[in-house]
Amino acid sequence: MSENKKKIVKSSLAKENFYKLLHNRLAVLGFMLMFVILMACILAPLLTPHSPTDLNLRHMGKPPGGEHPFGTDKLGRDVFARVLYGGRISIAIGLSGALGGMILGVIIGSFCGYYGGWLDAIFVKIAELVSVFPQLLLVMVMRVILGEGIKNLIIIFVFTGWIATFRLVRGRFFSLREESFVEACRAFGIRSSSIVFRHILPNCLGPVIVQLTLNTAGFILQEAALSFIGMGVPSGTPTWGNTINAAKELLNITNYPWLWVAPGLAIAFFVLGVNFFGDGLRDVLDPKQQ
Amino acid sequence: MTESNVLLELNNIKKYFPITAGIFRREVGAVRAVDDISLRVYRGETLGLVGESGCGKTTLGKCVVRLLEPNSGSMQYNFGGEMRDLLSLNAQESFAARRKIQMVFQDPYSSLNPMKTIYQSFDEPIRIHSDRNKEERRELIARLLEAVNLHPEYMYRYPHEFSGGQRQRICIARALCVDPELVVCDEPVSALDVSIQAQVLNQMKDLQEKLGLTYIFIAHDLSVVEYMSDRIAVMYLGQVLELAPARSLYDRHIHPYTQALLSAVPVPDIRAKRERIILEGDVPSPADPPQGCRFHTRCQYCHARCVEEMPKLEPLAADPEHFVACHLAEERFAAVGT
Amino acid sequence: MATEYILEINNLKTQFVVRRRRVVRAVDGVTFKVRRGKILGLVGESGCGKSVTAHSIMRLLPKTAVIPEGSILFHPEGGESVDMAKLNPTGRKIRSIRGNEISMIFQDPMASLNPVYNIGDQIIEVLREHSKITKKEALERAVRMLELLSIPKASERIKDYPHQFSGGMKQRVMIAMGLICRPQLLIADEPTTALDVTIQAQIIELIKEMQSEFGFSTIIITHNMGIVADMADDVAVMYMGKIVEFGTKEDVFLNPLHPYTQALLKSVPILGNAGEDKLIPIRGVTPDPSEMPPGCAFEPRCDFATEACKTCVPGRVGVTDSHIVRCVHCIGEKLDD
Amino acid sequence: MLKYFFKRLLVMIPMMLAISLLVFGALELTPGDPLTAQFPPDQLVGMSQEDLDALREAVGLNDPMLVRYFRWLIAFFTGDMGYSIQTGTPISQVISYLLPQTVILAAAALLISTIFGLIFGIIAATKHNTIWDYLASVIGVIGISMPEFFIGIVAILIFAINLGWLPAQGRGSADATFIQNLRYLILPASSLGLSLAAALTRYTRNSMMDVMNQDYVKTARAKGLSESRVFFKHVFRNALMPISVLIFLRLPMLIGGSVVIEQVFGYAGIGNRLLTAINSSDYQLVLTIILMLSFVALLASLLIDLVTALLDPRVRL
Repeated sequence: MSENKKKIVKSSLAKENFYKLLHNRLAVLGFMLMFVILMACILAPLLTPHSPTDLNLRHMGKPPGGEHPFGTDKLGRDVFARVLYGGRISIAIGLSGALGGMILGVIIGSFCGYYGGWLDAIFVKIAELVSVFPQLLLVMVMRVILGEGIKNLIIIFVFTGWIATFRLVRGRFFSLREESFVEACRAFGIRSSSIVFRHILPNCLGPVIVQLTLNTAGFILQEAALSFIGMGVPSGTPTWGNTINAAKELLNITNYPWLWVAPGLAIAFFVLGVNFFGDGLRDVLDPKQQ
Repeated sequence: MTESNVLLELNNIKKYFPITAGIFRREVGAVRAVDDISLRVYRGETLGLVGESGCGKTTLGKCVVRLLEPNSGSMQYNFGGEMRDLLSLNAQESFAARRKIQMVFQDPYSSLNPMKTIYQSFDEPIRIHSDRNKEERRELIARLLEAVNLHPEYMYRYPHEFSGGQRQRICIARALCVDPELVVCDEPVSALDVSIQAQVLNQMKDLQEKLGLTYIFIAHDLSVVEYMSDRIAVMYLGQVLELAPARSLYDRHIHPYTQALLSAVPVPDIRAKRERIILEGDVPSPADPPQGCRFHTRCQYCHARCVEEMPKLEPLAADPEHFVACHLAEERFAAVGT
Repeated sequence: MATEYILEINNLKTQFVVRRRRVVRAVDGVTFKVRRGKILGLVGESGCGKSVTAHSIMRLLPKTAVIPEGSILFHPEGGESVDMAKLNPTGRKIRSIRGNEISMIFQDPMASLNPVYNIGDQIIEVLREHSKITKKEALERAVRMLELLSIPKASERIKDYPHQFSGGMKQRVMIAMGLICRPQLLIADEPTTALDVTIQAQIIELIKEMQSEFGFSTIIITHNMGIVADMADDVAVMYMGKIVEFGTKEDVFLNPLHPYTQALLKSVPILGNAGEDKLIPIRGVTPDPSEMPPGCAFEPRCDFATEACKTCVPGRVGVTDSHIVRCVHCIGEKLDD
Repeated sequence: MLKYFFKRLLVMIPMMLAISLLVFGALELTPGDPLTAQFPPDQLVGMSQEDLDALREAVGLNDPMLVRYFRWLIAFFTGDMGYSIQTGTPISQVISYLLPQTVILAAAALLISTIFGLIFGIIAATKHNTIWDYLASVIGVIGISMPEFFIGIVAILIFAINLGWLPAQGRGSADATFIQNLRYLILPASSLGLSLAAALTRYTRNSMMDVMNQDYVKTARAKGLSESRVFFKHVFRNALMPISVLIFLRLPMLIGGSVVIEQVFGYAGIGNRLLTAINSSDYQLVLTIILMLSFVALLASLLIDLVTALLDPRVRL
């Protein structure tokens, strides 16, 4: 047959997708933004000699320049250091919340999606309940019960963050389990666990990863908002939200713009980077969703 | 066709899908997809199942492969001379029996896992059903691909690199990788272009000859079914209305539905003078099938008995291989002549 | 002046500009004529360009498509001839033709009706677009049309939504929508492919009946040779963007001259042969439209291919007055493209 | 339609109960004497420990939890929500005074974001693959990447402080008419609605593009309808269904976000009161407000759900 003459090349899906991603300009830009900010946060001690928490009463409220590139706050703390060290915690909270939510969502979603039945019905109702309840209020209820702290914040994010992944994975499982290749597996007598984890799940991972980026971005924004109103991370710990907290007072907005502009932009750029990257990933991994 | 040649015997198979409603998922009815079907499949033959969408042909096929659990009935399978009910096997026997019956699906595009290479898709079933080592498995896969006229090296490729016809041939090869006796083919060519259909159909015929396979061939296209099958069962609303060897079904179709179905098929031959029988209306819903004969709502010969009493699928007095479920079968047979 | 033909397509080319300025020649020099009051069957496999041809006539192509060459001359009865290929695809002129003088019905009746409006609204929408008529009158005409197409209880059902209809009934509604303005030409793009055989037979009979009732001309597009044999007066066989064989039904079915037509007829099972003659499949696959062979498009799959077929694209050859073939092996009068 | 409405309403009741149970459970777990939340503080002053215990028994605080829950729930629905320990005012009064302000803010944000989201989304869809489409999608991503409080601060700086067009803080004087106070709503509502507007722009565009590829749009063109009729009657109407689903999903975020925005703009709504209540450990008030707000979210969701159903005849029956 003529088709046999074609050159035989071993193909790799991962490589193909990687090249497609490289061609997406916004995704590359997003990744660069994300990467630069992330590296700056990780390498904070190399970039600034100051500590984010040390008070320096002789340098209170200094505008940017010289020793303090982003100025100092009213307690004399270096804003640049606070942005870098704060970024570590903010990103860590956002990422771990999103990861935890993803794992929970994937487990529950694949179970419900493959088996269906009453357990599935219950989880769908729970998901509906949690998603109708404004997340911010949920955080407040939790805070009333558990008190403040980074750990509690992450627990809350996981608790609210699994919903989107759950819906997505469940939906994909519902459609994928009807696909003929899954029926073929069942006709061969392949075990359910193998069908779920080795045959169906890999087909959901693209959208799940996209959702992970979306959730990470969303949680970083939420952490900032919560810390901004004093409901998030304890005020002693530097995070992007806590750093921007000073702008709550009207006077500071005009008199000390460097207090909030730098951390605000840091959040915006990082989240923007994550979102651009996530969008690019979606185009590559999940073209149908577009 | 003797008793000992029976490979599979279906007795009173029923498959109902519940219809639920309300918050509490109360059962308000059932779609009677397969409603009391008894059939025999003989070793080495091709049994064609033909009917319009919603007649239950795919459901029946999936019951045979045990992708669906029938609500009632038995499926006796010939395990080397011993007939045993597939539905009452224990877990281990049931697993071993799976390699005897395989399926080829309608849509070649969704039949292969897009994330796995052809090799990966073949490897797992072979591994769990035999004790071949890695090298032997690779060899077997290469042989199977060659058997469907594909280059063995293709096993390292992903499904999206193949055309529809190639994929369907890969699917056929995959079904054969556990060395089955019975292959249920569910509309294997209806998703393919006309010029490709013949390639796949001929391929299937060749493989059947070479490997002594038995096929249950499901399709909505009567001409394709006729080309492939030794015997044909015509289905309507979950039941078999007529079952006969392909030739005699065409020459002496007895059931009014078969007659209408045959006459509705457009034939690419302008010399053929055919009288077309146009059925009125649509197929009734399988959730609420008519009482009595399933076909009476659209039958031009319908009379009082048909409305009340459901006819049984019985052999004709003159031709024991020709089964019809119609109260008028014998009269109509007499009219058609022999 | 009314000619013998209602539609004349000359050397029509429709191209799609895909990413990175690559051009796909979906329709590549198509020429055929539709006789007034007759049915033309346009037959070919998926991707051969038959649907694009139909959409080109109606100018319903996506924005990425261009018609760089060719003419589509429409000769309406009692009106001036128009070259549809030259019209602005969103302009007033083409809109006054669409749905009014030329109607089109599509393959999938399930997807062709808007799910959020009832079918009455959707039918009278055409009427009210093309004539000054009150809503009440329009509804009455719609009901009469539906009754003509034997939809039971038409006056009640006209208020129903598409999802309350079966597939066959939806296709009837589509036909009603297409015929309500009494068009002169009906283009039916695979009107029965999504339907069951017995329903398909109903729709085919219906179109034939309506045609003899109203006397419009029809182009029926299908991949099923059987439907063409059943319905058409003239047949055009299309392969890779070109009409490879054109003639009356008798020409094409009794004396097929192009190897593709011959192969196509031999590769489909015919009911009643009971598998006696083994099917002869066509080798290989249809070429990728962006990597067309330089010569005859069918050459890589053709059993009669010679060196000549590899190099030059065969021109149109008129074997008889009505029978035109694009194959170098056919002897006859050479025609222009 | 009515049947559908009641069905949705029926589904809502267990959800309301579940939320209230959650809130009640939280209330149980918080520190503090529940008595102080049930009586005006001045009545409790000077009571002896025995008197307090007797009172506790009398009002049933020693009853099993479930009994107390239902009593609390009934009291809640009859408007007897207890007292703020911080100020001593009845909670029902606080809510009836402040909740409407927050609802107005959220509704204004919803209105603004829907209008802008739809307009930009439609522009992007009709001019798709042009610079406008590209711009709309990039700006859309930027919009959902900005923290809303940051936008609020920037808006104050530009429009209130530098340009002086709009007030920076507060919600106007109580004597002025609603129309006069509308100026106070513009900045907070726009900041609050921006991310929803961005999300809607993207979603509207994609939803329209989906619909434009449907066969029935081709049918509409084949009927000879003009492009604008095809667009508004056939494309837009059908695209609205998924769009209203997005609004449905984002609504709780809007209500949560109002708490943050009220902080930025010193807007005297219930969110502001909620934060002061949390900081002064006024738990009865905190949880009542939260319960109230989630009911608002639930009701609003029901409303959107009904709109979706109205748009789709398949649900209507």
